[in-house]
Amino acid sequence: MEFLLDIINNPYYEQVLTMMGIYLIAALGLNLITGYTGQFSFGHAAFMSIGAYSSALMTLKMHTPFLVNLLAGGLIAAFCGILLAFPSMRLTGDYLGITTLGFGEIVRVLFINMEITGGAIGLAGIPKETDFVTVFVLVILSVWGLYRIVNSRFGRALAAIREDEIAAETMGVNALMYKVESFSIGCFLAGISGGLYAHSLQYINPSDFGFAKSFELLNFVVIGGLGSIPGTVLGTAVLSLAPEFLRFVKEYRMLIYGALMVAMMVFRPNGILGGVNLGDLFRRLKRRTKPPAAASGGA
Amino acid sequence: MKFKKSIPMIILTVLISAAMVLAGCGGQKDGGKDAAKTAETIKIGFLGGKTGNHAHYGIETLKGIQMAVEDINKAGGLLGKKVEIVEGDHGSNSSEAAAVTQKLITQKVAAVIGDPTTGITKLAAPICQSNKVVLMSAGAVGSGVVEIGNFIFRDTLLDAVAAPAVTRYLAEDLKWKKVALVTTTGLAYSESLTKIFKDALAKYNIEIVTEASIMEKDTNFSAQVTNLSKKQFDGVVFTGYYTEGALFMKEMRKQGLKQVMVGGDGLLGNELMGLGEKAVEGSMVYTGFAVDLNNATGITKEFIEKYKAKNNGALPDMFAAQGYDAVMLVADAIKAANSADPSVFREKLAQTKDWKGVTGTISMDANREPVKSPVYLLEVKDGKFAVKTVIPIK
Amino acid sequence: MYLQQLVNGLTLGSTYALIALGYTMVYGIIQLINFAHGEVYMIGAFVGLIMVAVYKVNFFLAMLAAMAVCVPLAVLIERVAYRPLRRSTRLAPLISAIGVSIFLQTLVTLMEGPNPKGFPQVIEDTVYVFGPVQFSKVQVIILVLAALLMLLLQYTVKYTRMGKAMRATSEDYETASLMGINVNRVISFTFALGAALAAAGGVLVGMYFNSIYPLMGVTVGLKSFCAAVLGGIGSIPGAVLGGMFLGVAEVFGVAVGFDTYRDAIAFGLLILVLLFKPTGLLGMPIQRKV
Amino acid sequence: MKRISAGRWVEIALLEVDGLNVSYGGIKALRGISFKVEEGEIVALIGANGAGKSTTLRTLSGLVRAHGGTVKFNGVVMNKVPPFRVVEMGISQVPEGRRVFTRLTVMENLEMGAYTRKDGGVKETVREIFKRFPRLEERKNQLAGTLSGGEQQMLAIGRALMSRPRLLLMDEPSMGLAPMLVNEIFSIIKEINRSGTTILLVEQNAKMALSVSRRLYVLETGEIVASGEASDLAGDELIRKAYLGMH
Amino acid sequence: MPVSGQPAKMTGECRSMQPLLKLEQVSINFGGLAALESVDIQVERGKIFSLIGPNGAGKSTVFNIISGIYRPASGRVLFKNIDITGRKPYLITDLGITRTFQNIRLFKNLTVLDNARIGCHTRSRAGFIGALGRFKKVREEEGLIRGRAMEVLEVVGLTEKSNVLAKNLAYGDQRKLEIARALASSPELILLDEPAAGMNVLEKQGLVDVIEKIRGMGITVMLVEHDMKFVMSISDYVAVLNYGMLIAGGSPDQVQNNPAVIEAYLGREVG
Repeated sequence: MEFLLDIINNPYYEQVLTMMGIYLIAALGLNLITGYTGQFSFGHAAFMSIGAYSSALMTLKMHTPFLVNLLAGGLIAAFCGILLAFPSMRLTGDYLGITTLGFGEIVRVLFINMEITGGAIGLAGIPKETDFVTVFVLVILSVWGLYRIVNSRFGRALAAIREDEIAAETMGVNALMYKVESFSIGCFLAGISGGLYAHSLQYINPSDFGFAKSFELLNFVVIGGLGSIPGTVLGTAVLSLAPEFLRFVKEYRMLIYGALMVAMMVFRPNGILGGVNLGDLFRRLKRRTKPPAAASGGA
Repeated sequence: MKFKKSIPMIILTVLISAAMVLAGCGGQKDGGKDAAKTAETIKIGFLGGKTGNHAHYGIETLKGIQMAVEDINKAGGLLGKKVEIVEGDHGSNSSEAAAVTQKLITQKVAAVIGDPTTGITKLAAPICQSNKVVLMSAGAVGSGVVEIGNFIFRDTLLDAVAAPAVTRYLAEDLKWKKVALVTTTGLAYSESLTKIFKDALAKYNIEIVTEASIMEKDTNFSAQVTNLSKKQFDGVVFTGYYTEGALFMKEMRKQGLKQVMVGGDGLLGNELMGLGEKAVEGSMVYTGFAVDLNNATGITKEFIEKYKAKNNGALPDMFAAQGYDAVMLVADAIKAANSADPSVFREKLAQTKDWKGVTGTISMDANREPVKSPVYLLEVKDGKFAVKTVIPIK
Repeated sequence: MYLQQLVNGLTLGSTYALIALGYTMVYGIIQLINFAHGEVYMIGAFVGLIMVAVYKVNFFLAMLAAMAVCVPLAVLIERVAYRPLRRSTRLAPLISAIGVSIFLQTLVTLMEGPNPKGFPQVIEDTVYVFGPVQFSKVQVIILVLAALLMLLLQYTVKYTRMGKAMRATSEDYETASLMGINVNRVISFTFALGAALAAAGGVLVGMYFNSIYPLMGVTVGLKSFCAAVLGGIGSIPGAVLGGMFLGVAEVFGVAVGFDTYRDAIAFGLLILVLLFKPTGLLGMPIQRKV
Repeated sequence: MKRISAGRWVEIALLEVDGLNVSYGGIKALRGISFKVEEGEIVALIGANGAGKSTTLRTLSGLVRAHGGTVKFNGVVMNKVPPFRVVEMGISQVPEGRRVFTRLTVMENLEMGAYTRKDGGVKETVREIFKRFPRLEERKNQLAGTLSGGEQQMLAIGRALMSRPRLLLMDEPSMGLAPMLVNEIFSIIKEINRSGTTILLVEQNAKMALSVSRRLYVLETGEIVASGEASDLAGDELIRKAYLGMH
Repeated sequence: MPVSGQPAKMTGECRSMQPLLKLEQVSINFGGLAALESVDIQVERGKIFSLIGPNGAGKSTVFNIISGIYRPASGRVLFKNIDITGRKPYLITDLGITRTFQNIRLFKNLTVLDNARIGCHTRSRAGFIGALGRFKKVREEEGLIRGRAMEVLEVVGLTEKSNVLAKNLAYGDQRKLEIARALASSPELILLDEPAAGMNVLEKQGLVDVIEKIRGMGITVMLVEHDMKFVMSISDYVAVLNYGMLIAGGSPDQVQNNPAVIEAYLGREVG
């Protein structure tokens, strides 16, 4: 407990954990798209940037309250997601992946060329609104929301599309609509994450959201385990903290990071917690903790 | 089966908690024992990338910082205490930079020296400001840096000071009438320098006959140069970095264009000649610091000699010198305030006037912006930078 | 004027094409986007540089040396990072490939430093003028060598035993093995071939653009991959066409003033083509199987 | 066929399958099937869809790994032999649905069939195949994808013969072909057998299978439920019962 | 609630009325080869209609056209007198046609129960807002979905295995689950594509019972099957396809003794 307090009181840990939480929200969105619906997205960071810029601009120019801006950023990102998804969700697999990757790069170049976003110089002086508690609450909300989504009629339809799109369609699932919806919800979370990012670092520029960041988010999801909420949490935790923990190996750390990615995939191609969902985890925990709990109850 | 599946989970969990505990111990050491240790040393944080895209700037800045700290400690330290460097390497990665800055602050540094680039400085500045720690950037030249707060400083020659001085020289001494202006779009440094040059060129009646824009990491400029070749001009004003600058000049020579380029300290680096070879002969670069072996005197000369001795005869560049001056500026402020508390010595730092460093004379104006003199204009001669002229700022 | 830009575009395009061929061949045979291919190209460039700068060998020998290093490297990458994942989800080898990329980038950064290095001037700056168009000697060498290499590749794939086995394997992996084709060996061969072209591309680009650095494979790799998809991934003529198309489009885009949108040009074109012809310009249509 | 085994001459069949088990992800496709093919015969495996006929052939060719039982070819256990070695050992397959390489020419398809051969006789074999299938010679430079169904089936057979196999596995050669073509294919099968190649045939067209083969095995849900000499099973009665469900 | 709603009870009385499903002169070709040529089919309500023919005759293609996966080159498909030619599969399911697949297409990594619940998709409504909110209506609907899913699992006898992942089921059970999943959409017409393939004698008997039960619910059954014993014992009407053309049709007895059918199946002997 004291350990936990230590963490919260140490601004360095707070900063690291805040960033982790921010990435986690985006990664959860990506997991909905890729892990649960089975659609590739290699441009998720672009939606983070859309959320980041829109909410930051609202804060700077319109002075509306932070939470309103955050929500607006998420909605704008979701709207852009729909615009992209409608034409491109007909593409499958790698082709969809490449299209989203291309979209991501186009968004980045657009931000570089736009006046209002400060071009390549970026936006500075964004007030610091994001704190650890806000991020923590939003992470919990996202996990809770995602859990509800995947364990519903809606979520089952997404899983059906992932498993077999043709069979899903013959079961009455309008695959295109569901894919678009899933994509836009994922983008919404990315937008929220971007808004938090902007108001945490107080300075954003387009190069923060290149394809490298998109692939980083994809790493979190895939290495954690596609279609698993605890997997995404674990994957994001391990991989976003890895560079911090690997600081002691200094310049070799990215070498180790790269090798680690290969090794994780080769030895566990479905990710650390591939296919394990939150319900399973609760059930398993309950099963494990029950007997000792009963014993201690007696004592 | 169930067990087998959970093995990697268990291993990972153990790994993570082990790492957490390790990191936690580190933190404890810094936090706990350091309270006692603070009494003995004054900590200076270095913020920069030792790896990644901007590694060169980071590494050179750190060399300068190390030399400065060594000199201070050799002379008996600061307020009777030894000075110690805490290194924060962010690998040129902006989302890590915030965490690294936080970490430096938790390690109770009196001042953060760095980052040499504008982008990351803008990221680190709000964190330092809100924690009331002095940030002295040894390289940030872009706009909107010191405006972030009264704890934010820099010791660089500003383009807003230098570029007009150089433009005057181009117009009055070299008699340039027409130029081509090349900007690296997507590069904050280049875009703001272009703005400054545009104003200065207009002021001294030099016409911009054509503008071209390139991107960072581009290697093929054939299209832009082919466009330039249609126009008549005296020279190229190039506001980007040396990599693109060198390749751009190569392409110009390839297409038979003979004009030279002039640009800011983004072009400064021995790689300019390494990449550009004969094509960059005659190129002009202004800087706040240059090794002018024939005319260097006093501490500047000392600094150059020391650097040479430490680096197998290599000569220091601007970043090393600015790193050195940044530490010295802070140290002098601490001495003057007789306190290593940032809230106290920041006042003295803001009042810096006609301070002599290895890079020249520095005064802080009312906005804590450094006014430096002189501007060195270098020229590439036989594959080396040579001082062409030294332009004093009044 | 436009003719001159066309020459510039074709020179750039032929380097994209050389790299795109590696992507397209590998994708054709195992449906993998080999993101580490850009790094193979980067290492090819560095080996070429070291050979020329340190060992002072001539340019062609340097290119052979680059191939000699990159070929076994690519084969090794396939063995270690992709082969164990051939039957797993599509994303696993992709992540593994990104891991390899990061590893190789960091490795080279550690060995050679992060800063761009220039290529020593091994070929003099002669300019040949043909009417309104001028070719530098380097441009001529690139265009000729790239064309030669592509013809050689075409010959290999079309007429050699291994080349035919490659085509058979890329069409039907299982039936190919029923013919007695050692599919694993064919896959290794494909990686080797792609790596040889990328190594050559690396040295040529190094010589032409004169800037070699550890991250050089990233953007060029991505754009070449775009070129491969644009032309129809899996199709060899498609990769050449896509590369040339992209090179010319980029140069013209810059020439008419879209300089700052340069990177967007490649991707914008790609998305447009994919939306209207989902398998690229020369790609085979996909049949929805039930 | 006789071989020396443990110092004694013993009879061994060209192909001996014993207790073969195959499953795909928990589903049992073959449940311990055993059968033999003697040198020089045509043996047919018949049965409904999903009975395991194709799985059997795929296992013999090494495409699918057996979970139990043994496959002996020419006295050699070949459970773990990879597909490309199986061909070198003398077994080749005409896969279900022909699966010619549509983007290769007819000639190139045939060359692929001879991939493992290192002797100089490939040209000779091509001539032989062209003699047997004159239509292939007419179209030798055409892409295989442009051939008609029947021509593709001939190409698939010709391609499999290019390796000069001792044992030819044929998976439903009559599938999707017009009746006239079916007859033609079956007479070709007989001819191939007469010129010395042993054939294991998987077929749905029971009557056709009966008419060409010497022995027959009936597969049902991964098990052999009947077997015998073709002459014994020849009565329409039995087959009609199996196929048209008459009582 | 629509979930548990049964289609209208329609039995013998309706025979003289419009057929439930009608294919008119349907043709389709793949890569220039004709897969179906001018096929006419009428399926009456409440009947078990079987489509037989050798491999590659085009039986599954008929199903793919009816269920909207393929669009015919010419001809019309009418269901309840509505033209459904070329409609999207999910809209056709909505109208009351559902199907199984020859090469089992279950949602392999989902549980048996979830597979059946997805079958209820078209008869339920909650979207993602409902998923987040879990309002009373949504909870009620979930209850109904679950009930309906358990009901159809009961029909095929998979209640016990409701928490097993579909991929871990035995082959025969996978086929049954496909049927249950199809039933969950409360169809009026169910298309079963080789439901008995890969089943042993015992399982096939069980399948006969299941199909009888389905008919008992008033659902019309269309069947593609290779096992003739099975087809002949259960069908009301048998149609025979060969090379994309209908060559015969009638009661099982009529078909079994039709010379054209015998020839198509057994082939002519080699002369």
